[in-house]
Amino acid sequence: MSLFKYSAPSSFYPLAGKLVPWFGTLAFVAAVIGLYLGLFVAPEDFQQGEVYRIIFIHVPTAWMAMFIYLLMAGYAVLTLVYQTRLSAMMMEALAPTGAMFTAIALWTGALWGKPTWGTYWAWDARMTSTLILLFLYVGYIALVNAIEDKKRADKAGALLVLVGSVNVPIIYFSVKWWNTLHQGASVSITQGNKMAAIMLAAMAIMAFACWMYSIAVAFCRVRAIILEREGQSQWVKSIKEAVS
Amino acid sequence: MSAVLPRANELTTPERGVWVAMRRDLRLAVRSKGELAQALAFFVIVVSLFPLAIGPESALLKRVAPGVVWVCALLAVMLTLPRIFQSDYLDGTLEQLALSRYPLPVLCAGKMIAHWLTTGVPLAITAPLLGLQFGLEGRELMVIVAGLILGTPILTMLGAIGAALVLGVRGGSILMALLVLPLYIPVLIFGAGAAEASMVGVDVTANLSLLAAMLLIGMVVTPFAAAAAVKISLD
Amino acid sequence: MSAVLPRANELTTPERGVWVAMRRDLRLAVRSKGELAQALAFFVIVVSLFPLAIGPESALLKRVAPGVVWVCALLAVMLTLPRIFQSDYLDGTLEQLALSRYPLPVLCAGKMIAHWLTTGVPLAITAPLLGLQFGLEGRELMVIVAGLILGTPILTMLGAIGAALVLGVRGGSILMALLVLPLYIPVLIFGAGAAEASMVGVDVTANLSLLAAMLLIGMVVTPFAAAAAVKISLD
Amino acid sequence: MALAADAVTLEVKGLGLARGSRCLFADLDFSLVSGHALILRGPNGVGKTSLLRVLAGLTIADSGSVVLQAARVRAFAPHVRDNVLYIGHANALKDDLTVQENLADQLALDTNDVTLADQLGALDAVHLGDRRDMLARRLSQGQKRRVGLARLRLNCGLAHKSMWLLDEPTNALDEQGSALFVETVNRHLSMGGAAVIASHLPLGLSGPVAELQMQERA
Amino acid sequence: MALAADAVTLEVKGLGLARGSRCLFADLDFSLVSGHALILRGPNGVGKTSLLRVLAGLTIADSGSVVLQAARVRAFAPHVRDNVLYIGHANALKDDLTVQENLADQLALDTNDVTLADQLGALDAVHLGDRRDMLARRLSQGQKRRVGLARLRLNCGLAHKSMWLLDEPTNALDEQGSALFVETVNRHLSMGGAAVIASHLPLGLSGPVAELQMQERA
Ligand code: HEM
Ligand SMILES: Nc1ncnc2c1ncn2[C@@H]1O[C@H](COP(=O)(O)OP(=O)(O)OP(=O)(O)O)[C@@H](O)[C@H]1O
Ligand SMILES: Nc1ncnc2c1ncn2[C@@H]1O[C@H](COP(=O)(O)OP(=O)(O)OP(=O)(O)O)[C@@H](O)[C@H]1O
Ligand SMILES: [Mg+2]
Ligand SMILES: [Mg+2]
Repeated sequence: MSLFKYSAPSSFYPLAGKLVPWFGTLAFVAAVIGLYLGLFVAPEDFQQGEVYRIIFIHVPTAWMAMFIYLLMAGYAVLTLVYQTRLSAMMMEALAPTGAMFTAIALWTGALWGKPTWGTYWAWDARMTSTLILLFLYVGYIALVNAIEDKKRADKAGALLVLVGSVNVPIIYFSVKWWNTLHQGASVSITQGNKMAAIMLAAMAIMAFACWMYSIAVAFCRVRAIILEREGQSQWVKSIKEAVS
Repeated sequence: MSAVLPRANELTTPERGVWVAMRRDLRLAVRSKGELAQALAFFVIVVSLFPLAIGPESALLKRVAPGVVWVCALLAVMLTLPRIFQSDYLDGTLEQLALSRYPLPVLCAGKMIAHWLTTGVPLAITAPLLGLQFGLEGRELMVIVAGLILGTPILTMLGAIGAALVLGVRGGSILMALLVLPLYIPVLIFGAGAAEASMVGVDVTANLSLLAAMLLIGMVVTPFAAAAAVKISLD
Repeated sequence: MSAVLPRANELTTPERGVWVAMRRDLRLAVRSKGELAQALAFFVIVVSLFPLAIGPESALLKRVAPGVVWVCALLAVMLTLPRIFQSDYLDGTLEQLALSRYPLPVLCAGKMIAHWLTTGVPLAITAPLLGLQFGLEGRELMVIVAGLILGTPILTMLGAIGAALVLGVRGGSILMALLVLPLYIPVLIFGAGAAEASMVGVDVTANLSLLAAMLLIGMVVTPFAAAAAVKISLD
Repeated sequence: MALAADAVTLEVKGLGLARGSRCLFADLDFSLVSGHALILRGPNGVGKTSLLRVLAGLTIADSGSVVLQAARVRAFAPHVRDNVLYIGHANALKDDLTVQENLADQLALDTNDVTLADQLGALDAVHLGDRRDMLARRLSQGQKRRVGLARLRLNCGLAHKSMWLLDEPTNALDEQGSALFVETVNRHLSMGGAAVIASHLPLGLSGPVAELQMQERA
Repeated sequence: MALAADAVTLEVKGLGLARGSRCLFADLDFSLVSGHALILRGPNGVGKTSLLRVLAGLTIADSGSVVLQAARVRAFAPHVRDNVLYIGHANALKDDLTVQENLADQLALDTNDVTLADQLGALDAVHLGDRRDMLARRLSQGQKRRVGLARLRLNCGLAHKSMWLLDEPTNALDEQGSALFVETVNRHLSMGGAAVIASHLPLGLSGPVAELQMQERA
């Protein structure tokens, strides 16, 4: 048992505790600025009108949906190779956030689709692969929750995410290719609405906000998980006494 | 400890038996986290597989939507059937149920209800979302939901019989599928039929009332059939 | 009885391990009567459900045939996945395999082969018959068979990992479906894609060679992944 | 004596059972009344478990009759379900429920007036008091058996299933557990119950005990 | 002496394992060499099965080390798979295969030169000779254990898995079966093997036997 393995959670717990408020406030501020720029400053889109402003939610969340899964894959490697418990906990903490962003991307996309394409859902390549990504998240969460023994749940989840991450690119391209094989009803998403600099700025800031939010939430969850897992260990007991 | 009590069977009424069996299974379903969500997730995923296999033309998809939704609901219910008796059989609980103070049909009824609450109901609630993916509209969606509400309990009840018959048989799950699917066909035809009818604007009450009739008959007969099947498997 | 023998591990080569595990599972499949027929029968029945659910227009049916056949093949394989490890896990055989002289990945490979021989192969052989029902013709049928021959082993290999991960987890079979189906999607798309292509007269080699590539990668990687999953489940 | 009212009687006449080509037992006659126990003895595979299952109505005999409380034993007949408590090799535990929940569910099948206090008392008695909120899947082999033991202890007082059919009940139990089992059966008998027990080990029951030595048949 | 060449040694140092909040054992030290047996004793739930699984590399200990044949025991390490034969509560029998086929399959995992004659001989020895073509699902509890016993008997002669880890091996066996088991272990030890056995019953092994009495920890 490497020393790191045991010291990590205990030392990480207070650290995370200190960092959470910072990331939290950053997220909040960035979100306010981003939304302000996006909803009020940015000019109206010449062809889509006001609806297009949904992009300031849609795109950042869609990005996060993908990034977070990659992040989890990274932690999965750590978990399986170095058997660090903290990485497993981080996976468990990130998964719900990733799933949420994926869901939001789907949701906003669907809402956006109605006015622009006249339908909530078209089996566009990107939509489809995002949907599948959601399935992957759900599968991971279901597995980890279903397994009673935490040690085992960690490893099993890690293995699943790893296998999944190998498939993600294959899935993405297969879907893209499948969709273009017989031209579907969907409009290509990136079709040219020239993005004003201000739009890009707003979107970038929103993306930043999402990052900060994810980190803050993940840290909160990881703290909760640590408490739950190490409930009986000495340092946790001392904390609890300190609290109460 | 040796206080004299009334023979317990005066206390063990049938309703109570239903409740005992149902509570037990519901608690188990809640305990093994996500079990409730699983039938659902399976349903959603398999439905979403079809566009990937058939192709994205919305017209075509809308055309086949009701059929696909119904077949997938049917499969989702079928996949969860082993839950009803399998683990109870393996760990010896089923023998205890059979020898309990409550008549077996009563307990089976309770188990069926629990199974329906944890599969059929969630399916019926989610079906509309999937329908939207395929471009179905309000009335069509409502008919699908109504059909599922009436149809899924029948699937559970018929399925329970099959599930009981294959207990202790290797490769049972798929053998069960073989026994059960033919019995499911009428449900499928009436249910999907109603949905199709709603799409072409034909009256749907005929189909639905047929489902309702099957449901009523099933409620009377199947608990006894399931109990008989359990007895056969236990000997 | 106490004759001095060479340490047995000199006799236990990997090939032999594959053979031992495979022979064992094949024998079991043959013994539990009809297990071979079951995946097949399920496949046939579910495919036959669709005309009942969608309606009889032959044009429509032909259009959706490849997709339906592929989805059903996928489900048939998935339903039989528990066979690979489940019973071995429950009766303690899996521990014995893990502690045997042969490395676990080798034994897993053997089990995968046995599973494919008892599911994928029969499916591929019957698929044309079902295709005929839907009005598909020679070339299209051949492409479907080719696709299944290349695709089903991938389904088995990916599925084995999922099957191993859910060992001993309640509601495992459907949880496994949750884990496995998303991973199956590329196979579905390439396989069904090839079939569709053949219908519209597009070249199919691209799709098939992609399947072949996945197959090769899978053969190298998945036995180890499956073995890892088994170890996780045994601890 | 609490149960004198409904004293239990078991009458076995000319009972015979064959499995495949092999005859396990034939023309078996014995009877059992309140307060008495019958121990089934015999080598592995002689037919003890099979006999117990016949007595419980789980298996149908090929010949002869089993009469319980003056009514013939048929599969799952009400008077059988009211009087017979059968505990086989399987423990009937749900891995995903806690020990106490498992006990409660098992009791709920026979009666509905066992207070939580009673249950916890019984769990303490079988040394599972500190495990009562642990999932059953984590119990050791012997601890799993002990849950059944707790059920038995509550049963002799409360649920009044007067005919116990027990298959190798002391398997996997340690000395202390076996002693506890013996004490429980003695209490049951003293309260007017009866028991048929298959076992390979000496049990040392007090009170009137008969032994049925079963022979391997050519 | 056949096995003197590769005498088996097991070294356990400071071994500790906790389950949930409960520490089962800590700082456990013992060692075992060819020809010796160690009996694990202790009340239900004290940690015997857990310890055996750690020794077999099936469970990972929280602290300390297990060294087998001078190499550290890790999960499924080759030298573990070459030397350890673990038989737990489960019988690893396939219901749908005959007794002989089951035995053959179990042996095939360790070696590939057991003749059918040897197998039938072993089955006769454990009184399953006339059951050899019967499906395993029909065997009685004790007969199922006896298949494992047959495997052990062949193993001490043939497959040379020198370190036996046995969990309550005499469960469900009758007197004759238990005696047979003892004789088998004695033969194994006399051939230079070693064994760790968890049991609640007196075994009466001849030859050098140590006992490890495990205590319930607060
Ligand atoms: C449920 C439906 C939808 C889903 C799941 C979805 C998914 C995604 C994803 C995953 C991305 C990030 C892709 C990347 O950056 O490579 C994205 C970006 C984008 N989406 Fe959507 N989308 C949906 C609907 C829509 C609709 C209806 C529109 C507008 C008509 C739209 C416009 C865009 C734009 C402009 C971007 C940014 C361009 C880019 O990053 O390349 N999306 N969407
Ligand atoms: N189909 C069959 N053909 C022949 N013999 C059978 C068949 N089915 C079961 N048997 C035999 O019937 C017997 C079943 O006995 P049972 O399980 O009652 O034994 P038991 O006395 O409980 O043994 P144990 O002490 O090991 O528990 C076994 O000897 C088994 O071999
Ligand atoms: N998560 C957990 N939390 C607390 N205790 C646990 C947990 N998991 C297992 N245990 C305890 O660990 C012990 C497992 O012991 P083990 O099965 O090794 O006992 P044993 O000595 O083999 O007992 P037996 O003689 O009954 O076979 C049990 O006492 C069980 O209650
Ligand atoms: Mg028996
Ligand atoms: Mg034990």
